[in-house]
Amino acid sequence: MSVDSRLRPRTTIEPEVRESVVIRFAGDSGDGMQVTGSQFTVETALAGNDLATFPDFPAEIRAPAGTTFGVSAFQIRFGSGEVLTAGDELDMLIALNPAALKVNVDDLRPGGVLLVDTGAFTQRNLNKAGYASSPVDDGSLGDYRVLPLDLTKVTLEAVKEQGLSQKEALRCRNMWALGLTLWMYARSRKATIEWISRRFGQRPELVAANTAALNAGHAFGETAELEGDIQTYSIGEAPTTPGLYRTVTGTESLAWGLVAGRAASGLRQLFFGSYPITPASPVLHVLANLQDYGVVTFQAEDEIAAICAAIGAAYAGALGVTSSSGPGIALKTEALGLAVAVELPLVVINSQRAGPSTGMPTKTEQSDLYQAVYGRNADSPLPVIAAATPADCFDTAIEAVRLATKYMTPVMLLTDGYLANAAEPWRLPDVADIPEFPVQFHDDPEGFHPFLRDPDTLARAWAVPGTPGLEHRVGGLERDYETGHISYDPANHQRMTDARAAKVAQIASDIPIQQVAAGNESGGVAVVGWGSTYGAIHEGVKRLLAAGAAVSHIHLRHLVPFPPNLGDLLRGFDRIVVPEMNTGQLATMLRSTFLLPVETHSKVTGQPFKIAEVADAIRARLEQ
Amino acid sequence: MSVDSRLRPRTTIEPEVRESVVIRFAGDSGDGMQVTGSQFTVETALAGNDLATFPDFPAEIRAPAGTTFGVSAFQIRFGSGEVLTAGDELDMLIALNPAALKVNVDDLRPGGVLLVDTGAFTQRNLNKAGYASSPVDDGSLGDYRVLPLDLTKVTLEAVKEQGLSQKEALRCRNMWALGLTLWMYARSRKATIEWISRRFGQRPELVAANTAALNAGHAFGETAELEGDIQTYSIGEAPTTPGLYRTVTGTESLAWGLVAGRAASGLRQLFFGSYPITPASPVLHVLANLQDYGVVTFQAEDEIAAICAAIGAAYAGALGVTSSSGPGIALKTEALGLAVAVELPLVVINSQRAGPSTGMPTKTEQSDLYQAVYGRNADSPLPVIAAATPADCFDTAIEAVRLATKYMTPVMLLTDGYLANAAEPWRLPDVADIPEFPVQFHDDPEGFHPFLRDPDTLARAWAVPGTPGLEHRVGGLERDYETGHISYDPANHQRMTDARAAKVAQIASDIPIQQVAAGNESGGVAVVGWGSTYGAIHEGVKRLLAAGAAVSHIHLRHLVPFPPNLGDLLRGFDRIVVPEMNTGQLATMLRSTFLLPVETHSKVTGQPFKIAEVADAIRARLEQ
Amino acid sequence: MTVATPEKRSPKEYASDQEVRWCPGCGDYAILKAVHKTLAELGVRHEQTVFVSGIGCAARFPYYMSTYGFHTIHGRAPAIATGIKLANPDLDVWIISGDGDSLSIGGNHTLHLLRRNIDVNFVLFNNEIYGLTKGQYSPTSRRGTTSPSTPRGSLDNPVSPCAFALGAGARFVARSLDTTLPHLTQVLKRAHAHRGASFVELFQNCVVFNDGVFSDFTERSVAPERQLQVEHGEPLLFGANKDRGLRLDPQTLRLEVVAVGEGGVRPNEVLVHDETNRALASMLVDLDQSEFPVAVGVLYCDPTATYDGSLREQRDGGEVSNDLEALLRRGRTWTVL
Amino acid sequence: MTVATPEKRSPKEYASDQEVRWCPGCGDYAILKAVHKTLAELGVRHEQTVFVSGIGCAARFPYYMSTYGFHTIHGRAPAIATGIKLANPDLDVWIISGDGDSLSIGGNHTLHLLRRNIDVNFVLFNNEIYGLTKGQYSPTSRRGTTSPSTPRGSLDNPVSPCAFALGAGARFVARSLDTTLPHLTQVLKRAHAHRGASFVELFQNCVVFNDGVFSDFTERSVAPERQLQVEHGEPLLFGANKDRGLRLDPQTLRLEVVAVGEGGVRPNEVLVHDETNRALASMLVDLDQSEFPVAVGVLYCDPTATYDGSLREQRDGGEVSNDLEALLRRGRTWTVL
Ligand SMILES: Cc1ncc(C[n+]2csc(CCOP(=O)(O)OP(=O)(O)O)c2C)c(N)n1
Ligand SMILES: Cc1ncc(C[n+]2csc(CCOP(=O)(O)OP(=O)(O)O)c2C)c(N)n1
Ligand code: SF4
Ligand code: SF4
Ligand SMILES: [Mg+2]
Ligand SMILES: [Mg+2]
Repeated sequence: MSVDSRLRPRTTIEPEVRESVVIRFAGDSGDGMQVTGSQFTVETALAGNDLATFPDFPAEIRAPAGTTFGVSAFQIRFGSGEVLTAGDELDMLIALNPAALKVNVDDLRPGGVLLVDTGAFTQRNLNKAGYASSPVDDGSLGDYRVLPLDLTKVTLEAVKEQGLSQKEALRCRNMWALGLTLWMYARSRKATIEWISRRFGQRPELVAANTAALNAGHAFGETAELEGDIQTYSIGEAPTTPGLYRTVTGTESLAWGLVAGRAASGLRQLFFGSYPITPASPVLHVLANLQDYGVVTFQAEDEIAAICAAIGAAYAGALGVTSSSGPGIALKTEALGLAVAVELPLVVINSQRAGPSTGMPTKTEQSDLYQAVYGRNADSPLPVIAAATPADCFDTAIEAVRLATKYMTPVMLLTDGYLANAAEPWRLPDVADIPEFPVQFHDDPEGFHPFLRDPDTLARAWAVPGTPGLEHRVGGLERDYETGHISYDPANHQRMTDARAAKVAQIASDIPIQQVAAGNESGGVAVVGWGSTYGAIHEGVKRLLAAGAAVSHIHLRHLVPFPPNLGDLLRGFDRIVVPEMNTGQLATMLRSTFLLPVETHSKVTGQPFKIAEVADAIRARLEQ
Repeated sequence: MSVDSRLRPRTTIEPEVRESVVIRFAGDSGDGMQVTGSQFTVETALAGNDLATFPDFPAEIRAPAGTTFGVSAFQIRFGSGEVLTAGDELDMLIALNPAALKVNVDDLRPGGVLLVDTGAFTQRNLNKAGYASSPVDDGSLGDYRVLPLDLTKVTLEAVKEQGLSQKEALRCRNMWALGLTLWMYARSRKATIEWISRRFGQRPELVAANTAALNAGHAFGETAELEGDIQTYSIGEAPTTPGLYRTVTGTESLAWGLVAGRAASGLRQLFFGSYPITPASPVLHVLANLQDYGVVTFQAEDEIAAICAAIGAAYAGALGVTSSSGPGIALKTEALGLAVAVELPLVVINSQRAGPSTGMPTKTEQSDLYQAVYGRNADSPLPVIAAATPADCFDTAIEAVRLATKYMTPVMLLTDGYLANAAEPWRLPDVADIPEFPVQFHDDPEGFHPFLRDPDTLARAWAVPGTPGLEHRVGGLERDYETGHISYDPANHQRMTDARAAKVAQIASDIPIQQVAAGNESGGVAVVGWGSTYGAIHEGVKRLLAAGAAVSHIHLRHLVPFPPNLGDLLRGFDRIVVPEMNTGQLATMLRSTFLLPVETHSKVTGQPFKIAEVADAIRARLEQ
Repeated sequence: MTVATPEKRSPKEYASDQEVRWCPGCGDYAILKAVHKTLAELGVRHEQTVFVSGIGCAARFPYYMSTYGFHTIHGRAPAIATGIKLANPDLDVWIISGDGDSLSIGGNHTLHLLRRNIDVNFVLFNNEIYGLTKGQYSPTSRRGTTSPSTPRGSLDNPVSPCAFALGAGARFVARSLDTTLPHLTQVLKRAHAHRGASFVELFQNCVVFNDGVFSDFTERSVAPERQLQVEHGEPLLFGANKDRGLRLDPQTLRLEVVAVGEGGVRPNEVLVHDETNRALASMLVDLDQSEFPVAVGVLYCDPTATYDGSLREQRDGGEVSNDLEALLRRGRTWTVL
Repeated sequence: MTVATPEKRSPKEYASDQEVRWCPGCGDYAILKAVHKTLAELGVRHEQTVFVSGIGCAARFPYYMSTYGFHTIHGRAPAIATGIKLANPDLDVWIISGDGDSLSIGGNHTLHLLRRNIDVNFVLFNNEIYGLTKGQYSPTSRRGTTSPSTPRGSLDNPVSPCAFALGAGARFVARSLDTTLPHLTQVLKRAHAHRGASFVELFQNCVVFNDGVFSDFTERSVAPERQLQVEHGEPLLFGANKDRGLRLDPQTLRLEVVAVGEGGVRPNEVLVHDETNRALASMLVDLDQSEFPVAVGVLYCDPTATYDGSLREQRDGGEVSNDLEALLRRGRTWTVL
C-alpha cells in the first residue's frame, strides 16, 4: 500500500451532490498541468456539464523547476446550471509540488479538498518554495481536507512495466492525479485514453505508461481500503440546447470569426498584419495556419508597419485586419487616423492587458476603452465594439467586418487577456445562418470620384487598383467632398468633418436595440457591463435576482455608437453601476452621453471580477 | 501725376475717428507682405494702440508668382480699446496683384477701402488669378471704396535715382504702399526708416530706394490734389499699463517660458527633443538659438525618438521637453505611457492643427484635447493645460515645468497653429516676479528606493545617475509600491493605479481657483472656453455685456485636473455653452465630470472663431 | 508586374489633371518628366500601376500621375506599399520618397522592405534637406549643415542612402540625377525590370532650401570629371576623354584613381564593373568625394527570391476555401441530443 | 566616460540582488557573467554606469546589474540612451538589446544612434528568435524558419546585424559568442574603450525556442574550423592548426578560402586583417557560411567625431545663463509711461 498512513478512507461514501465545482490543477511548468486540465475539461463536457476554464501560465518563459514563479495552473468550473466564469474560489486544489501549493492554496475555500504529492515535498523543493517546514506536517493546512499522497511513488509503481527513464516515468504523475480526480467526480476516462494514444502514438511505451497511470489513479479511488475518506461528488447534467459542441477559447473564435466575416463579405483575401505581443500573438498564430481560407498573415517589423500594411491591403481590395495589445495599439494611432481620413475598411483588434506602459503583460484589464474611443489626434470617429465571452468573439468579429466593409471605416474590436485564454463550450452555429454582406467594388467610371458617397450609408466608393478607368489618388490631406481632390476650403473641412461624424453616428440605426441580459426592463439597479466581465456580472446579478432583488444586467457590445435605445433604457432605472476592470472608462462615456449619475465599481488588479465581488457591489447599493 | 485718372481726392478731409481698424496687406510670396505688416505693427504699437496680428502664409513652399495659392498676407487689428483678435472683417485691404485680390476681397467689409496696384493687373496676372476681365474696371468691386493706383509706376518713379534693376526697384512697392497706409492712419515712419537702414545696411542704394518709396507713398497721401477722396482715420491711444513692451508670437513666448521654467526649477539643462512638423517646428528653431541658456535641442529621427530622448534626459536629471503637432503626438503616446509609469518629469507640447491625419497642416484647430486627456493605453492620467493667447504661452510654459518637476509627471501643454503665428503686444514681466520652484534631487541612500513618495505631493524621489549609493533600476513593468521592484501582485497594481490617479487629481489643490474672465460670477449664460479661442470669446462676451446681456466668460488653463471650484461655479449659471474648434471635446469632459447639460458651439473649418460668430451663438441662446 | 501594351503611349498620358505645385526650378519637375517618359516608353497600364508616397515635397508626386496613387503618412509608404503588393501581386508598385521620409522617420520600414525584397520600385529623392517643413537638415545632410534647427551647424554624420540600402540587404541599388533625363530614364527602366525591391537614389536639387548642394559634381562643366558612370562589364573609367579610372590596391584593399594610357597604367589594370559584386558596390557607394568621382548608374544588381513571389508559391494557386463547417469542426467536438 | 578606480573589484559587486529569471541554460546567463567580469576588470564606477534596454528576454538585463538601469519600451533603448548621454556625457552608457528589439521595431533608432556615433556601447543578443513572446521568427531568422507565426516557413531574407551596422555608418563593429568567456570579455573591453557607438553582436543560444541554431560553428568540436578569429594586423587564418586562410581574387574581387603552407599558397598571399578597412569589414560580415567560416572579433574599428563630443565643443564649457531680462529684451521693445 503506497499511501501515506494518515490517510484511511472508508469503503463506501455517498457521493455529495453539488450544483457546481471549481478545481485547479497546479504544478511546475514541466508537469503538464495544461493538458491535464484540458483532458478533464473534455471528459466534463462529455459528462454534460456546463463549464468554464482559465489557464494561468507563469510570467517567465521557463522558470527554474520548483520555483514559485515557475508554477503553471489550470482552473475549471463545471456544474449542472449555467456556468459563465471559472469560479471565485476553489473546491479542490491539486498541487504537484510545494511551490504550486504556496502560490495557489490561498484560493482554496476553507474545507476544500487539497491533493498534494508528498513525494515532491522534499527539503530542496520546500526551500525553493520558501517553506521553512512542510505545511503538510506542521498543521498549517488545518482548514482544508488534505489528501497527502506520494504520487511520485505510486506513479513509478504504476508505470514500472514500461521501463521508462525516471524522468519520463515521473512525467506520468499528472495522469495518475487526473485518473483519481476523474473518479472523484464520476467522469469517464474514455476520451483521455483515446487522446493518450493519439498524442504518444509514435511511442507505444508512453501510451502504455500514461494509460496505466491514469487507470491506477482511478482504481486507487475505487479500491482504496483505508481509514479517513475521499469524498466523491455528483454534478447533474446541465440543460443544454441540442447540437454539435466544442470548447473554444476567445483566441480561436476570434480568428474563426474573422475568416467567417471574410467569407460573408465575399472578399477573397483576409490580410492580417501584426507584430507579436502578449496576449494578442495567439490570434496571429491561429490565422497563420489558415492560408487555405484566404488568409495572408504578415508579421511586420513593428505595429506601425502592421497597420500600414493592412491599410495598404485594404486599399488594394483585401479585408485589412491588424491586431495588438494596448502599447501596440498606441503606436497604431497615427495610421489609424489615416484610415479614418481615407475611409478604408479596417478591423483593429486590441487584446487588452494591464498597464500603463508594459505594465503586467500576462494580466487582464479593460483599460484601453478611452484609447479606442478618444485616442487619436483630431476629430476621428470610428465604431468600437467589444466581445463578452470566448464564444462571443466569433460573432463580434463578424460584426466588425460587417461594419468596416459596409461603412468603409476602421472598426476597433476590444477583447482582453482573459477572453484570449479562457475557454467555454460552444454550440457550433449553423454556417448557413451566418448573415452575408457581400462587398461591391465600384467599377463604373461614369461620374466617379473616390469620395462619392452612398446616400444611405455615407460610405465612399471602394474602387480598387486594377480597375480600368477609375485611376485616382487618395491621401491624408483633407479632401473635397465633391471631387475628392485636396482641399483647404474652410466650409469643405466642416462638411467633411460632419460627414465623418454622421457616418459613424448613424450606424446606431443599423445595430440591434439594447436588450436586458437579466432582470427587468426598468426599475432598481441596472448593472451595465462591457467585454469580458459578462460572466461575473451575469452570475452575480442572477444570484441577487434569485434572492428577489430588483436588479438587471445590461451588457454592451456596441460602445461607439451606443444602441439607439440605450439612453431611454438606462433612464428607466433608479441606479446605474458599471463594474469595470479600469478606473471607470465606460462610466465616463455614459455620463457624458446621457447625463446620468452612473457609478463605477472599479477593479484594477489584473484579475477578472469574482461573481461575489459583483454581487457584493450591487448588494451594497441595494442596501443604501 | 502718376495716378489713375478716375481717382480725384479732395484737398482736405476730416480724419474719421475709429475705435478699431482691421487692415490686411496681401501680395505674392515675393512681395514682402510679412515685413510690411511687421513694420506697420511696430509703428502702430509705438502709436500707443492695442493690437493683434495674424499672418497667412501660402500652403505651398514657394508657389509660382501670381498664382492664388502663392498669395501671402498679413492682417493687423488695432484700436483704442482692448484688442484680442486680428479682427473678423477687413476695413482695408492692400492687394498688390490680382491673385491677392481674388483670395482676400471677400473678407473686406462692404464700404471697406481697397488699395490695388493697377500696374500689376496685367492680362497675364489676371489669367493666373482666374479673372476673365479686370475687376477694377468691370464694376464687380462696386461695394468697396477702391483706390486704384499704379504702384508699379509710382514706385519705379520714386526710386529711379538709385538706378536699381527693374526687379529690385519693384521690390520697393511694398514700402510705397506702407508709406501711404501709415499716412492714412497717421502713424510715424521713424521706426521703419531705422529698420530699412539696419536691414539693407550693406547696400546703401537699397536703403535709399526703400526709404524713398516709403516717403513717396506718404507724400502722395499728403499732397494728392485730386478729385475723389482718400479717407484718413484717427484711432485714439489705448489705455495701457505703463511698462516695457514688445510684440510676441506664441512661438516665442512659449520657447522663452520653457527657458524661464528651466531657470525657475534650478535645473541646468533644458533638453528639447523634437522632430519638425507644421506648425510646431518654429519652437525648435527658436530654442536652437538658446544654447547659452542651458538649452540642448535634439532633432530626432522621428517623434518617438524625440520623446524617448527627452525621457532619457529626464532620467539623467535634465528638464525633458518634447514638442509636435497632432500626428506626431499620436506617435508619442506609447512612450508617454512609459513616462507615466516611471513617473519622470516631462513637458509635452502639442501645437494643434486641423485633422484627422495630415488634414490641413497650416490651419488651426483644437481637436487634440481628447488625445491629450484620454489618448493612451491603460489608466494613464497626466495633467493637461492650455495657453489662451500668444503672451499667455509664457506663463503656461512655466506652469507646465512647475507641475512636471514638482509632481514627477509628464504634462501635456496644448497650443495651436493660431497661437503659434499670432502676435500681440506684451508687457515684459519683472523677472524677479517669476515664481521659483527649485528641484531637489534625492541623494540620501538611507531607506532609498526609486518609488519612495513625498507624502504631500505623492511625487517619487528623483535620483539621477551619477549619485553614489542610489543605483537603482526603473522600467515599464508594474513596480512594487514599497520597494520599486517589479511586481505582479494584484493588490499592489490596484494601489499603484490609485496612487497615479490620486497624484494627478490632488494637483487641483495646487492650482488657482477658477476666475470669471468677464461678467458675473453666476446667472445667465456661462461661455466656457480653453486655448486660443480666448480673444474671440472675450470680445464677444464683452460686446453682449455692453448691451446689458447676462453672460460671463470663463476660460480654462487647467483641463486636467479642473480647478477645484469649477463645478460649483458652473452650477451657478442657467446655461453653459462651450465654443470649440472641434466637435465638442471640452463639452464632453465637462458633461461627464459635472453632469451638467453643457452645450457645444462647434466650428471645424481650420479658421479661428470670429468675434461676431461667438456673439451670435450666445445671442441665439439668450433669445431662446 | 506590368503587362506592356502594344500601342505607343505619350508621356502626357501619365500626367494627372492636377496643377503641379513645387517651387519653380525644383528638381522634382525634371524627375516627374522623366517618370512620365519612362512609363510611356514602357507602355505600362494605368490601372495596374500604383504610386505610393509618404509626406514631403517629393511625396506629392502621386497627385501628378494619372495612375492609382496613395499619398499616405510620413515615413510609412514602404509598409503601405508592402500591403498593396501582397494583397495584389499583379500591381506595379512605385514608392516615391524624400530623404527624411525614407531615412529619418521611415528608416525602419525602408530597411525591412529592402531585406524582404518586396517587388516594388523605391525611388528616393535626396535633396539633403527637409523641404516641406521649410529647410531643417536631414539625415543625409553633411556634417556642419546650418539650418533653422541647427543654426550653429549640424553634428551628425550623414547616412549614405546607398550604403544603407546595401547594408539592409537590397539586391538592386542605383543612382542618378534629377536633370540628366536620358541616364535617369535608363536607370528607372532597369529598376522597373528588376524583380524584387529596386532602390534608386536620385540627387535632387532643392532650389529654395539647399540650392546647389550637388553642383560640385552635377554642373555640366564638371560632370564628366566628377561623375563615374558605371556600366556592368565595362571598365570603371571617367573624365571627358575617359582617361582616368579606378584600380584596387591589392595590399591595402583600397581603391585609387589612376591615369590610364599615355604615361598611366595599362587599361586592363582598371577595375571592370561587376554589378553582382556586393563588395565592389559598397566601395563604389562610399567613394570619398575629396579624391574620387561620384558613382552613378546601376551600382548593384543581384536578384534573389522575392517575398511576394515566395508567398505566391506558398499559397500555391491561392485557392480560397469557404468551408467554415470544416474549420469549426477542427479538433474535438461532441453532440448533445 | 568611466573613471577607473584604483582598488580591485569583484564581478559579484556588479550583480544586483534580484533573482535572475531566464530559462535554465539560456545563453544570457553566460553573457551576464561576462559583463560582470568585464566591468570588474575595468573597475568601472557603479554610479557612473547606466544599462539601458528595451523589451525582451535580453532586455531584462539591467535588473541583474547593480549599476543604474532603465528597462524601457520595445525598440526605443537607443533613443532613450541618446537622451541620457546627451544630458550627462560623463555617464558610461550600455544598451542591451535583442535581435527583435534592435532590428525589428527598433531598427530606425539603431540606425540613427550608430550614424550619429553617440558614445555608448550597444550589445545585441542575437538568438534569431523572439524569445519573450514565445518563439516567433525574427528579422535575423534564416529563410524558411518555422515558428508559431510561420508554420510553413518564413519568407523573408534575414538582415545581417553587422552588415546593417556598417551600412548605418557604425565605426566599431564586433562579434562574439555567449559561451566563450575570454573572447567575449576581450571584445567587450574593446567596445568600452572605443569612443563612439560600439556595436557588438553576440550569438546567443535560446535553448527553448531556437536551441542550437548556431551550433554548426559554436560547438567546441567544430569551432576552430568554423570560426575565423580576426586580429588587427594578423593574417586571416583559421583551422585547428591555422592551415587555412582567406585570399582576395584580384580579378573577381571576391574572397576565397585557401590552404596555407604545405601544398597551399604562401603565407603572404593570405589577407592581413585591417580593422580600419570598411570594404574588408563588409566582406567579413558577409561570408557565406556554406564555404567560409564565421568571422568573430573586432571586424571594424575606425573612430571619428562623436555627436556628444561635438555637442560639448559647440556648447563650449556649457556655461548656463539665467539672464531672462536680456532674453526677453531681444529685438524691438518700447516703453509706455
Ligand atoms: C508624423 C509626422 N511627422 C512630421 C511631419 C512633418 N514633415 C512632413 S514632410 C517632412 C520631411 C520632409 O523631408 P523629405 O522627406 O526629405 O522630403 P522633401 O520635402 O525634402 O522632398 C516632415 C518632417 C509629418 N507630416 N508627419
Ligand atoms: C510595443 C510593443 N510591441 C511588442 C511587444 C512584445 N514584445 C516584447 S519582446 C518582443 C521581441 C523579443 O525578441 P528579441 O528582441 O529578439 O528579444 P529576446 O526575447 O529574443 O531576447 C516583442 C515582440 C512589446 N512589449 N511592446
Ligand atoms: S522646397 Fe525644395 S524640394 Fe520642396 S518644392 Fe520647393 S524646391 Fe522643391
Ligand atoms: S526564451 Fe530563450 S532567450 Fe528567453 S530566457 Fe528562455 S532561453 Fe533565454
Ligand atoms: Mg528632402
Ligand atoms: Mg531574440
